[in-house]
Amino acid sequence: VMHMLKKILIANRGEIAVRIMRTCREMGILTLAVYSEADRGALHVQTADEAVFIGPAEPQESYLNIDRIIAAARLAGAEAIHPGYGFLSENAAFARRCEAEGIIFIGPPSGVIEALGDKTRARTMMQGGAVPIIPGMVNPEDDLEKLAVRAAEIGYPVLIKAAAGGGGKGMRVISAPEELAGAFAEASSEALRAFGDGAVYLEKYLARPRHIEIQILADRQGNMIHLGERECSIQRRHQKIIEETPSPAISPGLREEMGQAALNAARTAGYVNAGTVEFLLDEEGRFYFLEVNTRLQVEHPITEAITGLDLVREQINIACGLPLSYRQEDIRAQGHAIECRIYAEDPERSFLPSPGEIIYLKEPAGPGIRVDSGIYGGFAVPSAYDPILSKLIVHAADRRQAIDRMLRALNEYVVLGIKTSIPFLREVIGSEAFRRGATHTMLIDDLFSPWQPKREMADLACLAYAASREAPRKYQTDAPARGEHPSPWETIGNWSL
Amino acid sequence: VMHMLKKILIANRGEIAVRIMRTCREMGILTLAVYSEADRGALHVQTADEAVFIGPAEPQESYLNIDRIIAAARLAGAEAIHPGYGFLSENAAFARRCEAEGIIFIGPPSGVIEALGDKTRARTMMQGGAVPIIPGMVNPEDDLEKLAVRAAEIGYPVLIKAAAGGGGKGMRVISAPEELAGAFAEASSEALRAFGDGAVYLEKYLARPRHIEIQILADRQGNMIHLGERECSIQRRHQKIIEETPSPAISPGLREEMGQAALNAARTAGYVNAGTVEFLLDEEGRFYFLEVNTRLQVEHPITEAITGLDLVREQINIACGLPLSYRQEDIRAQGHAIECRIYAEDPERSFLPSPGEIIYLKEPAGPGIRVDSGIYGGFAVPSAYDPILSKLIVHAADRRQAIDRMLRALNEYVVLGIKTSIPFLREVIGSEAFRRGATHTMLIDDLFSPWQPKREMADLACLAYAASREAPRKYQTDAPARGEHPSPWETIGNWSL
Amino acid sequence: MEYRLMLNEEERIFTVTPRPAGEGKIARLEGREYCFRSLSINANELLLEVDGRLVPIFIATEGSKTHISLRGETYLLEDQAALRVKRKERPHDLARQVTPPMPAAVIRILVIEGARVERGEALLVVSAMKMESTLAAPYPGLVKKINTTLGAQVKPGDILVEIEPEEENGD
Amino acid sequence: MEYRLMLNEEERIFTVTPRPAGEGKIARLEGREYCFRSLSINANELLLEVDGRLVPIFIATEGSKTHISLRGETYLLEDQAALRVKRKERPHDLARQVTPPMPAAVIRILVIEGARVERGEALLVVSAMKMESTLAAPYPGLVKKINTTLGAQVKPGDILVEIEPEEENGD
Repeated sequence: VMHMLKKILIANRGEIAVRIMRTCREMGILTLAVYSEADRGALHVQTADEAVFIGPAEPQESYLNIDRIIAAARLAGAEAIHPGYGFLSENAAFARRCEAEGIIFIGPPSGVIEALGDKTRARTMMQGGAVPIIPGMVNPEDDLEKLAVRAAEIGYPVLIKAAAGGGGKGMRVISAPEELAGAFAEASSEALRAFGDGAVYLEKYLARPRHIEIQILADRQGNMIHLGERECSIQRRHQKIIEETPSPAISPGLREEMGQAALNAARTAGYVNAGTVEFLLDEEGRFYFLEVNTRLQVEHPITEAITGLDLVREQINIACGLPLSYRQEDIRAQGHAIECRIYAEDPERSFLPSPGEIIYLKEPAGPGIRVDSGIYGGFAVPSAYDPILSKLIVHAADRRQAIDRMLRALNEYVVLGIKTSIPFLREVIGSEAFRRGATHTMLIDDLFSPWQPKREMADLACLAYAASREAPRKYQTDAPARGEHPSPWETIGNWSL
Repeated sequence: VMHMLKKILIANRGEIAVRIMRTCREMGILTLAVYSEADRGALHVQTADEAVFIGPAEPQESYLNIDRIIAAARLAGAEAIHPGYGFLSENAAFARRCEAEGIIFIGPPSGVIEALGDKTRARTMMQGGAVPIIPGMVNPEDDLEKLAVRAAEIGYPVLIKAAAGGGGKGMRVISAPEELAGAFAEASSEALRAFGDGAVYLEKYLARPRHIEIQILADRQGNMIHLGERECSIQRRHQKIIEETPSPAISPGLREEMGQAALNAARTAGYVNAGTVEFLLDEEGRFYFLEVNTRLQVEHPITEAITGLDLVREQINIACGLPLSYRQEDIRAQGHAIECRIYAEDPERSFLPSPGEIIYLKEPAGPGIRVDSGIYGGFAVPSAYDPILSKLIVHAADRRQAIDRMLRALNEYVVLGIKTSIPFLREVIGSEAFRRGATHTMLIDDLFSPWQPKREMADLACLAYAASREAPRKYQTDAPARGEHPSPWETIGNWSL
Repeated sequence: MEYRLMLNEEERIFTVTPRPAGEGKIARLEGREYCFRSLSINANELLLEVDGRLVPIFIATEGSKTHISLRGETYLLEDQAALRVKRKERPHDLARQVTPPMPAAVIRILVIEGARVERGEALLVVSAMKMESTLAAPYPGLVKKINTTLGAQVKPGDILVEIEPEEENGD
Repeated sequence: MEYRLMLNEEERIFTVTPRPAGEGKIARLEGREYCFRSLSINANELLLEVDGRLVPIFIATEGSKTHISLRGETYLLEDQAALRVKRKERPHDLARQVTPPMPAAVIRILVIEGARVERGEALLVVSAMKMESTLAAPYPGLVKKINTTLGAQVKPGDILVEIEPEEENGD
């Protein structure tokens, strides 16, 4: 399989830019990074073959600035652009601009992004396509009174959502009529800031659903396959923090059914490239179409772990016009994979962002561990962007082993200098509810809000402090070859033979 | 699946001790490290729950000292011992001692180790067990004249091998009668030093065979499965440096045939626990039994990658008397895996050992990469032990992608301060012969002896030196949140927008 | 040697003395006794052995604060001596001040100097990592001074709005 | 600024000058010209940009030697000035001396002081990382002094056996 790309611009930053560059390097394709003022020292710049500075820290002036990114591609001669996730990845105007400039956009055609990007339009489209839809509005609405009427029809609780949105931005649960006005104002304002579009709509709010999504791949020749599900129920502030595959709630029969529904959705939209069809699954095993994410998902590595595929490689091949090299029957899942998102945030203070300098970093390793990281020791995490630092992915023979492996890996993970989600993730992963697989989108609100770490090792922390003050602060082992016999341990009789 | 072990002593050091401890931690089992004078600062000590000092650097006084290791287990209350590879792992006396002391030895019964440890006795045993044997002697011989007669019968070239051996120690190729005396003296002396037993024997030397081995698992209930092959043809100084699975030379039919032969061998020996049956495969597709390695192999991670199993977990479960939880038909291989062994050695000077302090270390990461490491930045690699520092394992959808991934990972791997095999591995992995899969045990001797790195980036190295002298030597990015706007790059007009 | 530490807002007082026989040290901590020794790996790593059990310690110092991470938990420690000095130096009680909860950018300013504000009234909005926070008036009063501008990078401790207190009416 | 380096035994002379217009630097190296700039990441990492292409550089200094690793290749550089001083200081030509090729332990001593040895005659055996090396006499002569003992840790540069040269007979 040969492709013709020589250089790809990665219109993103952080862990996902680094991850995309790694596959590019494996494919022999040069990588072009773009970076803002806040990212001069960022890892994605150090990972690229070339880098172009594109402006100030504010996303609008750099990673969201279409003109500058197109100019960077022109300047350095990149033939294609990979948008990663977030930023311009689901921006139809950007995809259209690439098409107009003759630059390959690694993602679906702009028309597909546009049609699926408007969540209400997408749901209207799916109603005709053998895809089960959640009860709710098909068009956005900005008249408060009309919203109140529709909310009453759907029946409280209802969810107000941004039409252009995703990732929990511009989303609020409304339990009773009197909450509607405030939630509308907040959601609309947040949506406007996040997506440049304040349009919102309502839908039925399922109290404790599971979030299940199906990964699909579609080539330009019309071939389409799905790669099974990911369960992404564990969320804080409506944002995923733990994902796993297979879902403990999905039987082979239901997987087949949801996979077919996802393929129906993709076919209805004329989908090309990698995409994700999101569903809610209720406690009775009924599932409802939510939306299609027209890009690489944050959590794609767990699908890579169990299928053995490289989704970025597949995306690039599809964008180059190559047909899929797998049929549905070639896809076989092996074992169980879990991802934890490592965010710069303080789980003790309602996940408040925690930017700043990473003083010391130690990442886990060994059997079944993958770390997709965008940071390094000494890096100053900017406050201008998403708090995601890295993703920790484990793969093991079954779910129980995967959980034990994740706990082991989280215990090995050390980030000093900023607060992270690591201690919180440890407790959620180790909880009885998660072990049982009794996961749903309200699990954290139900069981971990508010949250305080157990801090059962406070005595040890005190001893550690004392030891650090009393022990010499230098590295003490030395090459025995140099003939010295260092005694870094104060040898105590009964601890040695 | 519950087991009763609370604490395991790991009678080893370096990467394999760390790797075993990781699985123990995942299983909720405490780990007890033992360490010598040279290993006070070693990673395996930092990874364990407890550590006991057992003596001077010399292996005979520490890692090979049965009394001290048994005493350590008694002192700390370890109920089982995992021997890793090398050191006491194939020492029947040690296994027997464990049995006598009521300590679980995580490996086969001492009688099996003893029977298979004597390579000539093992081959004699296999002759009756539907396992094809390479032409050669069945008993060791120390009379030079008798050896000369036997060599002539087998036909030159012949191989002289240590009866107690493994890992290339005490092994020499003899092309003509006049080389016999010298090779005998050397091989016997080396075998005596390495295994405490100087006995040697002769066998037919196949010029360019592939080294193929089959991983097996056998429980105490008599269930036995194989996990497919590993090809370990790429060797330097008769020691493996690159392994892969599946082998490019093995068809499904041949895999089945060799798998059955391996199970026959294991059954003949009454094998229990994880083991590896080694074969040579000639250019005509005929295979010959070499020996059984009665322990975890260095290269076991590539089998873990494609089968999804954790072999150390399986070993522990079997040692606890649990039956296998997989049948042969449950074992399905996915994708392709390659391992490179990272040795402390100088590939430009015939792989001369290169112990010393690691000044700076950066390990590869990301999709499909596993690093099993026994080192860290600042660690002084002792000269008393095996030069293995770590193992780099990649897993990808097919062999081509695995090769590209390995090259990417080797390029990311930085070890400063000591010489390593990394630059050499890059060239072997990237060579046309390896890409073609035309691998055999003489490939390095044929194509890479002697070897000099290409050093095509000498100009860049000069610029790097100049830059390091002229750039300030401190970290320069700073948290933008602190309101500073650092300019670490000297901005040049045409490199930024 | 006596240690007086604040460990995540909780005071800890303990003593460390040499072991009477043999090497190592004894710590006495709220009635419990620990025997420990340690090995320094590098400036940020320490291997601690407590009553025979090994614990890898990761440690970083930032001014008077020490971050310690062990077995996946993190602790913030502050020496009492250093703390007392710092407390004296602190000019305001931050809980009563308009200051951001995290390093952030100012994205909206909702009041002008001279305005009268009620307790809880929104003064400005800051944003970090795509999360917005509204800063409200901690007490009723007159807005004396706004110390920031739109788009400015601000951090905890920066007093963004100064308010002259007034009598709270009712409630 | 002129640089004179030994790069893996090969001399390299080049100049680095500031860029006439704009920032960055120009290096002239054996008729080729490179435009470059760099970013320091930490004491051992450097991001080099050469003619618009980025190259992560890993660098470590050991006395007068600098180890550089880039894109999987490693280089050893030595500044000529430092080298000249060092050469003057070096008391012996090591190629003519009995010294181990790597840090190792002495496992066998095969001669005694006062013995006469031929060129190539085995003097002692050292072992490192399970690999044995035999050290042989570099020229014929009388064994004047043995500077090591069985089991000793030795390293390149240590003169283990001193030999008083004699006339080589024949060959």
